[in-house]
Order: sequence, then structure tokens, then C-alpha cells
Amino acid sequence: MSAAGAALRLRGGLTQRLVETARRWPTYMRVAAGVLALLVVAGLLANVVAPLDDTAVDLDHVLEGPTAAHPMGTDEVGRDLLTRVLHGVRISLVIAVLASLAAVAVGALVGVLAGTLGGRADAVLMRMTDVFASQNHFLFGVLLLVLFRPVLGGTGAIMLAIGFTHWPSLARIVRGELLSVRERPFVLAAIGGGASRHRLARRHYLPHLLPAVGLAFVLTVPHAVFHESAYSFLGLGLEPHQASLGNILADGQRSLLAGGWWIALFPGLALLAIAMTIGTIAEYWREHLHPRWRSELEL
Amino acid sequence: MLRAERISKSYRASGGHVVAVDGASLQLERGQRLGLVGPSGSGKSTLAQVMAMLLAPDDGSLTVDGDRIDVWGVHCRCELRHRVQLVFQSPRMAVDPRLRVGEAILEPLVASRLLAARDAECAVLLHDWATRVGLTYDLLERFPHEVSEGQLQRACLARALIVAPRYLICDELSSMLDVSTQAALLEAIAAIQAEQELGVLLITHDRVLADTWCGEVADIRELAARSGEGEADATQRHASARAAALSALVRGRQRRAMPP
Amino acid sequence: MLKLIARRLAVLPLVLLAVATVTFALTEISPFDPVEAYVGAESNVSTERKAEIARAWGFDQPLHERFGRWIGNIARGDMGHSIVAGGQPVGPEIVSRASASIALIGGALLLVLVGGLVFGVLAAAFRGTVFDWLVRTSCYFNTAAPSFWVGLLALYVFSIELGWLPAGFTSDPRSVQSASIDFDHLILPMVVLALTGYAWFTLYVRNTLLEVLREDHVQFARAQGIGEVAVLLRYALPNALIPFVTLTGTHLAELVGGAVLIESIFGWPGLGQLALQAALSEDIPMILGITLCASVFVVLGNLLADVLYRVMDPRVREAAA
Amino acid sequence: MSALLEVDALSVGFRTRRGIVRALSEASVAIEPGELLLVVGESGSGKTVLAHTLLSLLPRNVDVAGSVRLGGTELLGLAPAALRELRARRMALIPQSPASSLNPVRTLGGQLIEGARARGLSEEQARRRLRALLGELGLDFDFIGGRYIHQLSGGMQQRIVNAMALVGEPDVVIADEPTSGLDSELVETTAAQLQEISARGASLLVITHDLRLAQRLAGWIALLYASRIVELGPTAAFFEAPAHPYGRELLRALPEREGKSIPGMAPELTALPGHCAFADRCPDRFDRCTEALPDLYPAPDGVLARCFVHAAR
Repeated sequence: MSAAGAALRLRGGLTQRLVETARRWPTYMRVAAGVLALLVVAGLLANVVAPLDDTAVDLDHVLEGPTAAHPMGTDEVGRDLLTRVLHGVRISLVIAVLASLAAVAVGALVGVLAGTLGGRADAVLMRMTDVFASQNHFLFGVLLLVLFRPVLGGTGAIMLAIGFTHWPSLARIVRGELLSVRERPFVLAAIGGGASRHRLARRHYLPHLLPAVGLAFVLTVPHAVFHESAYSFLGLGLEPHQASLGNILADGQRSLLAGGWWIALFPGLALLAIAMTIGTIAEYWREHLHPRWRSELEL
Repeated sequence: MLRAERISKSYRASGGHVVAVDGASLQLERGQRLGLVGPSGSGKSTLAQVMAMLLAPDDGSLTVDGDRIDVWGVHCRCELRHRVQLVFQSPRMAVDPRLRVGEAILEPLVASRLLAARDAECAVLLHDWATRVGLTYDLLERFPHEVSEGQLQRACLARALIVAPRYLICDELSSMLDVSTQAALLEAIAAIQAEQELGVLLITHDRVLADTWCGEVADIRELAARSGEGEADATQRHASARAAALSALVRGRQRRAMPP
Repeated sequence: MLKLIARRLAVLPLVLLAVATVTFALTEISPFDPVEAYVGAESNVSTERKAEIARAWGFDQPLHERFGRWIGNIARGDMGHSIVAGGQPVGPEIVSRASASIALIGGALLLVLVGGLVFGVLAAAFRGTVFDWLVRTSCYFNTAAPSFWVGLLALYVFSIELGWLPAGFTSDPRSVQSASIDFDHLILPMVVLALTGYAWFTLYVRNTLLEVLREDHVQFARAQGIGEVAVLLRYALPNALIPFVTLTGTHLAELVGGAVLIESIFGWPGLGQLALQAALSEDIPMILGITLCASVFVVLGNLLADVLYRVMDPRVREAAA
Repeated sequence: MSALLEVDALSVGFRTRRGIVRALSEASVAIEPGELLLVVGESGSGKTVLAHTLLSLLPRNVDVAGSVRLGGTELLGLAPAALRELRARRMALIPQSPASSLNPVRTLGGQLIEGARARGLSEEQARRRLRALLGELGLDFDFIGGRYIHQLSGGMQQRIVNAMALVGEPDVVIADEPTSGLDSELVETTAAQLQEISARGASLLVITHDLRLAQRLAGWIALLYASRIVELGPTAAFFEAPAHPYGRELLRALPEREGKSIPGMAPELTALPGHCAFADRCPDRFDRCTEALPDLYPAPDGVLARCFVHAAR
């Protein structure tokens, strides 16, 4: 084999690496990824997939348990629950992803600023982060909702409430990773080789930060789904007629005494499925985040 | 000549300052083999990093072939920095785990824009250096965690030598290595030295190795301008450095423990 | 140690000041009008009357004066008048509701700690068995399941269908005094509130134990012929417990948030329900009051965690000294 | 009369993602009471695996074949409780790194006594014997007892684990890389302590890659290369004139001798050749070396060597 040929094989393309990774997935990861993909597609195509209109009131079929016509039953005004849950999955996922992006953006920005500026700026930023972290983020979110729902509407206020309360932990992670990677001997070695600041950032800091940030984003999504549905459930989030999972669960709470358990059960199962699949994927990713430092041969 | 004069460096640690190097002076000529010995915790590694322009000392000066170094770290000019190269003590820590071994060897040339990663010259250079340090070609495509400690240290040596330095500082090159790997690395260095008049500073705690391989041997405890630091001092310093490392370790675990 | 506690306690007012500043700024930015909220949106109170109320509350004064006065009031413990409490001061209302929440949160924390420790250790001891798998699966399920959903299901199954436990307080919560908290009413909300934390702690204890079990000193203990039970409990557990206590402090904050949901489902007359009522009636002074109380709670929890951490780990104790 | 510790055709393989790692292949050694055996080899040659197999400290992803007998009792496949009992009463480990081998968050007193109790001593006996042993090593039990491991110097840590090894009066003491990462001064004291342990009558098995330590301790030596024992004999004879080419080349690599490296690298343990593993690097190689696997053949001075050069004898 020629020398040049060997050098060219040093780099694997991103697609190739992704395919290789997916091939190594254990069964439970494939199941989790499949279920999540199914949920996302069904949610996004809720209008196409769902058999009925999600606001269609049918007073002849009020509070009916699961049947062939209504696989998840109907609610107290006769709306088809399956349709509403699918719409709910879409609304919840979209809000959660956007809110998580906002939180991750704020957290990464604060963390990178604190880590690179250092000194007094670092101290000020981190004290600020501490103050935010010492808040109970659920209660603080409630305060934000009350204050900003009139102007931003339910959706906007929820995104603000989630984005504004979930960044401190990420800011700490980013700053910590940045500081720790800067002290590693291999960074010193890169400086010794003549790497510029720019190259250090691009070639060494960023590849170590990005997976952590990405993982934090993925982990924030189920959390955001939970917050969105919890706020809506309490009547502080989306408008009651919107088919968010939290709103349906609030309907379910009202129907419980009348024996309408399915209205409480199915939207919750959808929440559970979202959280478990994303959680499984994130956990797997976390375990494979860092290349193994130690060879298996050293016993 | 690589000349360090009255270098002092202390670290801030829990419970005050820890003096790592206290006014040490050292000279390394081209083509010379100088050994530097001393017990662990006596500041050898700190001095090595200062002399490789990676760490700014609190006091003292460094000149490379007459050029005075007044900036350290990322700010130092490439051309100057390539004159002095350092091989780190632990190869596992000194190689970015995300780069393949071959990429890691080429990294200094690419980083200082002497070569682009796509150049055909890369492959030629890479294989030339792999041969010189005794690495087989298939190892170049592996990731650091897939090769042994000795193989990784060979790669680190190649990485240091590929920029054609005038002076090479080896910080405990062989403390984790087998005797035959150590011999192989030293042979590779000797071969380059014969070609390029390389000045080598070999930092080691193995007195026999220093005495047999090096022309001259210095003891770090005798380099200090201001002597008189007692034995108790050194133990104390060692202990507190270890305590700091421990608490960093514990905090690391604590941080990991936090749920997202 | 005392110095640490003193320093952290000294920081507490600063944290509260920062929180108060942030919330003041937020109320200023938001278009929210407390006068409107007070008189109610549909009421036909005249504009003059509204202006009068605004003047009485000092809203016509410049920003910095209002801020100064507000901070001053908070420092004296006066957090304003609450709408949901019928115009009464916020402070006493919070105090009257606190004991119910403390009972709920304290009970849940106890369940979390004991359950997490016991099941975490057992799962680690029987790693790789069906028992371990069951514990882990139930924990993954619990970390993912929203607590209010689990609460709804529990309410349906145990109170409505089986009728084992009461469905919650159906009477006016304020008529129930803290002294008469009924244990029957406490069980369901306490267990549901504890489930998420229990799952985190169990998984955490199990994984940390398995990590410590791979360390050198555990191998050395085994090499001496020390039994596996003793190795687990006396060599691995102390090391795993140290981060465990720090988690306890941070988890206290989570429980406070979870209480809002759980109290509203089970009608538990605590601060969480008060917060929800305040939020629904846009009662800003009450929400602020509860938020500030929660901050004190969280800061104290973290302080406790830090102190315990130092007490338990000799290495950190020494590094700090 | 059989030997105290007999290892017969012991093979250890680790199941990993990269395939089976053959850490040890058909290793056979025996130690008589009071003997000192050095197991020497470069990293990855299988010497630490041997120690861990003797003490049953191997992880789960491992296959073990062969036989290990202690005083005639087969250890492999023994019930865990019986194994632990036997290990506690008759064997002891001096760990590679004393600092990380004691629990960092517990005081030493409790751990010392607990270790002694596991060896069948009563609390009172344990206390008395530890006091005496530590006293001989120049340490005060009461002083040590209330302290944590990180509060002591490296030398003190080493002496404590030595005392812990001796407290049960074991028949076999296994020292795992006792000098790795130590200063030359500490290496000196450690070597002296090992000699003293040997002088007390216990059989001592020292795992090391430090050839200078091996030369100093003398006794018997087993040289490992690529998972196999390639030379077995008196240490003095080995340092005088190694019978196996690998041993000879290894000694030449010492800086105080020639400092000449062995060309090439050791084969990977996932892909060991079917012939002599050293053949590719051997200067004396002939046809047969790349065709078949040599046995351990008798060489001069009572040495056994795994090399066809000695096959004719």
C-alpha cells in the first residue's frame, strides 16, 4: 500500500461515522430511537394521521372508554382522545425543543464567556449563575408565567419560563469543561506545536465542548416537556382549548371522579414515552461520550 | 544555546503558595546530552514547561540561541517555539483522545501552517517519522486508546521531532515504559542528534540512566541560586500538592453526581 | 467549619437581595398591572379610584424610590398584601401554611433517602440479577414519568377505585389547621412526591457503588479475605455516601417545586397550593413571598450539603483547612 | 511432597470487544515454602494477571483454564466462601499502589483491624500483633490508627501495607509491582523490606518489570513474554547468562549494560502467532522458529527456556 493512500484513510467522513455508530447500537437503543421517531412523525403529521378533527365536539359520545372508533376513548365533550393526544405530542415537542434551544444557547454563552474571560468577569457571571441556580426553577417559572403571559401568550411565556430557568447548570458544565480541557497536557502539547488561539479553540476546545452541549440539550428536552405539561396542567400555560398534553391531563383530572381514567392515562403515556426514549438515547450517548482513556489490555 | 536564568515559579494551592522552582539556572548546548535528576515533587516538570515556553515563570529569563523569550504560551512566536520541543511524562494525557495517532503526529506542522492536512507531503513525512521512532503504519490510523503506552510515547516523540527542533526536553520520558521501549526511544533520539546537532535535556529520576546516557548530569536541588530549602519543606510541598489533586478529584466526582 | 457556615449565612442576604432585584426588574419589564389584578379585570372601578389605589401603593413615585422602599419592606419581613389571602399581609399567611408543606416535603425527603439508599445498595449487591433489573427499570420509569400524572393515576386507583386512602382535603384548606394534619391524607401525596427523587437516588447509589467497587482499595480489601457484604457496606458505601449527601441538598429544591403540583392534585393545604392559587389570581406579592422563602430553603439546603460533605470527606476537610 | 503453591498450565483469556485477549497461556510454576519467585516481564506480558488469578481478583469477562493448588487444595472452582477463607488464612497481597489501596475516607485503625480480623484473629490479637508489627517497622499503631492514608508519606504507606500483609502470618505473599512509580530512595527501602519479609519464612511472589529490583532480590525468576513463560530458573543464572534470546536482549537494553533496544514490537495479545512469539524480533531465528511453538527445554545451570536452541539437549 502506498504511503499517500494510508494518509488519506486517516479521516473518516461524518456520515460514515454516524452509520458506524448506528450499527453498533444495542437493541434497546434501536427500539428507543424507533419509538421516538414514530412519536415525532405522528406528532408532526397529526393532521394527516389522526382520524378526526381535534376540536370536533360530539355530544352523543361523551366520556366513552376505548373503542374501535375511538382507540383512546372520548373526553367530556366527546372529542376523540387519540386525535388530541397526537396534537398534544406535536405542541409539546415543538415548545420543548424551542425552549431547550433557548436555554442551551443562554447557558453555553454564559459558560463560554465565563470560561474564556476569566478573572472578575468570570466571578460576576458565576455568582449570577449561582443566584439563578439557587432558585427553585419551577416556582420561578410560575412567576415568569404570571408576569409575561398577558404579553407573550401562553406559548411564548412557557418558552420564556423554561429557557430562563434551565440555563445555569449548563453554564456551569460548559465553563467547567472549558477550564478542565485547558489544563490537560495535550492542550499544552498543541501549544508547544505552535497552535494559535483560534486553532486551539476549533481543534481542541470545541470538539470537547460540543458533545457536552449537545447532550445537555437532549437532556433538557424531556425536562422542558415535563414543565410545559405541568404548567398547562395547572392552568398557567397554554389556553385551555389547545390540545397540549398538560391540558388534556387537566381534563383527565376533572373526569376522574366520573370514572374517565383513560383521559388521564393516555396523554401521560405519551409523556412517558417521550421522556423515556429521549432519556435512553441521552444515557447511551453519555456513556459513549468520551473515548476510552484506558486500554482494555491494562489489567 | 538554551539558557534559563534564575527561573522561579510558584503555584497557588489551597493553603498558600507552593514554590515549585526557586531561582534555578540551566544551560543546554546544541548537541549536548544533559541529564536532570531529582526526587519527585522537586519542580523538574515545571522547569521543563518553562524552558519549553509553555509556562510563564514568576521571575527569571529564558534565551534561545540569543533570542530572549518574553512571552510564553499561545503568544509565543511559532518560529521560536519550534526550536524547543517537550515530550511529556504521560503520553496518555499528552495526546488529544479525539485525534488518530497519525493526525496527532502531524498536528504541529498543520497547526503552525507549515503544511495542510491534505498535502501529499504529509504522508511521506508521517511514514518517515513513524519508521524513525519504530511505529508500524497500521498504528497511525488508530485512536490513542487503542495503542499501548509505549507506542503512544513513540508517537509523542515523533510529534516533537517533526518540527525539527534544536533542543528537545524529555520529561520522565521513560518512567512508565519498559526497558526495551526506553532504549528504543533513546536510540531514536540519539540518531536524530547525530544528524541535526540536537540538544537534549533528559529529565529522569533514574540516576543510572542519567549517568550512562548523558554527558553531564545536573541535580535540580543544586540549581537553585538561593539554596537552603530543607527536606521537610519538600515533603510538605509534596503532601499539599497531593491534597490539592485529591480534592480536585473528589470535586470532579461530585460534579458528575449532579443530575441534569 | 464554623467559618464556612458563617460565610455562607452571610451570603444569604446577598442572594435574597439579588433575587429581589431580579424579580423587581422583571415586574417592571412586564406589562403586568398589579392594580388591575387587584380590582379584577371585569370590575367597573373608575379610573380615579384606580389612580388612588396606585398612589396609595406608591406606584406614582420614581423607580429607584419604589425599589428602595420595596427592598426595605422585604428586609423588615413585609412582603406586601396578598389577594388570595383577602388583602392580608403575605408573611403571616406563608407562615401559617408552612407547616403543612414541611410535613409533606420532610416526609418525602425521608422516603427518598431511605428508599434510595436501601434499594441502591441492594441493586448493587445483586447486580446483574433479575432483582437489579427490576429496580433499575422501575427507576428509569419513575424518572421519566411526570409526577402529576403518577399522582392522578394513584388518586384514581387507591382513592376512587379501591377506596383505601382519602382523596384529599375537600373542605376549605385554611380551615384545617396544621396541628390536625392527618396521616392518612399525607400518605399518597408524600409517596408520589418521593417517587422521582427515589428513582434518581437509587440509580445514583447503585452506579456510584459499582464504580467504587472497581477501585484499588476495594480490590485490596477483597484480597485480604474480607467478605463481600463487608466490602460493600464498609469499604464502598462510605465513599459513595459523600456525593450522596451533596445530592440531598440540591434535591430539597426539587421537592419544593414538585410540591406545587402534588399539593394541587391532592388538595394538600400547603405553600404549593397557596402558590398555585396566587398564580391563578395573579397575586404577585404572594408569589414573590413564596419564591423568596423557597430561595432561603434552597440556600440552606445547599449549605447543609456542603457542611456534611466536609464532615464526611477527610481529604476535602484537609484541603479546606 | 508437592510444592506449597503450584500453578499448572494456567491460561487466562479476557473476552473483549476486540476479541479474546490471551493474557496468560499455559503458565506453570511452583513455589516451595520460603522461596522467592520473581515474575518479570514487560507491560502486557501477563504478569499482573497471574497475581490476580492467584488471588481470585479477576473481573467477570474472563475465562480461566488450568490449575492452581495451594498446599494441595485446588483454588480454581472453589466455592467463594471457602476460597475467601483460604486466601485470608494463607495468602497476602502487597498492592501496587499503597496510597490508593486503602479507603481514603476511613481512618486506618479500623481498616487495619478489620483486615486482621478477616484473617481469623480476635480483636485483641489483631491489635497486639499490629502494634508489634508496625513497631518493628518503626511506626506507632496509635498514631497511625487515627489517621487517613493520604496524611502519611509514601514510605509510611508502604510499611503499613507490608504490615497488613504479614499480620495473618501467611504462607504466600504476593507483591504486585511494588516499586512502580517510586523514587529511587523508596525503591531501595521497599527492596529491603521485601527481603526481610522473605527472610521471615514466607514464600514471596514478586511481580515486577523492574529488572534491577529482580537482580537485587535474587531467588528464582520466571520471565514472561507475550503471555507465556519463556525462561524459568535461578535469578543469578539469568542475570549471568540468560538462556532465552529475549532475556538476553532485554538485559542488553538496560542503560547500565548496552542500552540497545530490541527491534520491533511484541505481538498483540488478541492475535498471538502459532509459532514462537519472539521469532519476529529474534536475532538467532531459524526456520523452525516460525513453524512451531517451542516447549520449555532444559538449558545449562538448571534453567528452563522456551527456545528451540535448547531443544537438542
